[in-house]
Amino acid sequence: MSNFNVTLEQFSGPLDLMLHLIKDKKLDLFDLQVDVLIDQYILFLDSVENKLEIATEYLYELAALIEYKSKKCLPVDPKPLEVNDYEEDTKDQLVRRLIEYQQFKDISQLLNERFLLRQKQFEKPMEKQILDIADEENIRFVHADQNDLLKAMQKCLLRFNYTHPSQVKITKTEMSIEDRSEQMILMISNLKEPFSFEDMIQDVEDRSLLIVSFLAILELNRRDIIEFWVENTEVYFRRGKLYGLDA
Amino acid sequence: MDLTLKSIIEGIIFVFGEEGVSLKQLSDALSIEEEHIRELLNEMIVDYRDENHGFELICVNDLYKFISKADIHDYVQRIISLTKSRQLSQSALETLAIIAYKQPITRTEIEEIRGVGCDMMLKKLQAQDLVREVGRSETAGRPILYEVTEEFLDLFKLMSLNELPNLPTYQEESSENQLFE
Amino acid sequence: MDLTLKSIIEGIIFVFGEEGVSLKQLSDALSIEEEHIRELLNEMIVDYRDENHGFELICVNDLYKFISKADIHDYVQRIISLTKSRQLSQSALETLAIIAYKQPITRTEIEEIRGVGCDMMLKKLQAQDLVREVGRSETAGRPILYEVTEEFLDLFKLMSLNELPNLPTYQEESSENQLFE
Repeated sequence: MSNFNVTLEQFSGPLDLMLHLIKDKKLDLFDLQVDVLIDQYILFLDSVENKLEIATEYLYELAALIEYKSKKCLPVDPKPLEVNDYEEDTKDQLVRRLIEYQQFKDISQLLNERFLLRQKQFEKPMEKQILDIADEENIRFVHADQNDLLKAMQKCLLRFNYTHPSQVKITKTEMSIEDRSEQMILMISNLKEPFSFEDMIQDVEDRSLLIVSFLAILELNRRDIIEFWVENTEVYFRRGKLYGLDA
Repeated sequence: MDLTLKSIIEGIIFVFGEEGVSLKQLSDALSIEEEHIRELLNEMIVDYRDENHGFELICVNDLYKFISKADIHDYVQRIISLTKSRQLSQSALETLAIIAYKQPITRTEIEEIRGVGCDMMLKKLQAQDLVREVGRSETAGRPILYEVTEEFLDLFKLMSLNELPNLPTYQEESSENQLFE
Repeated sequence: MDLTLKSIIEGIIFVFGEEGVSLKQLSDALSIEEEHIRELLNEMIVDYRDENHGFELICVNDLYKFISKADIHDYVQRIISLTKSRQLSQSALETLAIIAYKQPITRTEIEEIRGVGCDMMLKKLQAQDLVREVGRSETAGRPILYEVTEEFLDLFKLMSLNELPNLPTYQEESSENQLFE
């Protein structure tokens, strides 16, 4: 029997799952064999390991499908009109829903392409001269909305996440402890022993690089590439016993 | 030197940056009627699309602004390290699509189409300013109606909802191929 | 469509706005030697001077940036004076929002979040009485701490900062992850 390599999280809802099953079993959506779909759907939900994870929506659709199936299994009613109507109704309704859902699923993909493209396009901030002009004109701010404030903050945070760490310091802040360690190994080859902490951080211009440097020094010490000792509250460094040997 | 009309417009739009500038503002500043400015702007939208410009002109929610072309992204990335760009989840996209095509729409109507509850999703989309409440339906219980915002238009680079691509239609004949490709 | 080299440079300079971008950054981003880029930039400086552009290319402190032409100023002034109710600019809003949500806060901290300098902006907001100095941080250099004023609360019709709408939690856990995964 079919082996499900997919998990519930991959679907955005029961209809999404059903569409997957229909596609997987090559069923014809316009002439849907509802029985096959129901069996597959049940089989899939059965295969979900932790039953508690199944969201109510999936169970709700399951219940509807089972109800449909059970009606079909009932012996044919001498006056079958109502039952047949009901069956047709349910099936047509399901197909209609699946088709409509597929429409939005397809269009979401199209929208996503637009979204991803737009994400790559940047705006530039307003020129500061506008503020100067507003000052000259002595224009006071009259309209302001709390939601504008919230939106502004959200925009900031999103951009912060997007561009962090911020532009100017990029090259420095981006440096990893490993890279910095390598850099320092090269650098201390030119230093006369003993050397000081200041000697090792002479190229540091900002705080984040300072922190990375400090961590790199600890790392180099751990790897016995440098050693340090303290004399009269002053810290002195020299090349360690594995300096130049450590790959 | 006298700037051409288009270059004056270019300069003004440039100055306002991400804030954008409206047709009316341009018309007032230049003392030229809106219809004429609109024609020029439409020409400019086409002009900036060619390979001789690193940015393009867009109009979102009646505000005109320049945005850099998508091709520029990778170069900028080499100068400042941009982290991974935002991604919209499938559920968020579906919910937004349904609202955009059917607005104003109630929560229940969205849930009927998607087959799943979307209470939380609506709250998140509202918090992101992509969706907003727009009144109440006249039906029983007077449920809240939702619509997409200007921010939504900008996110998908749409001038207006009229620019949304048509919903696909599937034909019965070649059903299989049409639906699943 | 392949952008020309000049239009890629145009796009990059556009994105960096008032911050500007250096010859070295452009050369690194394009993997083209500085000498060649410099020639192009010199040509571009001349190109943008003509009447078909509303802004020009300048190089200040080795940073290349676009600035609007002098003629544009009057038009921008007209737009601003005609705008009866001046909205706070996006930059002003962002700076105010950061201070309101994070106060007391230093200038450097604000700049870290916004990603751009805000020295001038802080001065303007202080002049507008929307922000004030409130002491000094205990950290190295003892930088000035800023907070919002009563005028700010008034402008946003807030009784107190407690009334600020809650920020959705981004970086952490659920909400953002689900929407923007």
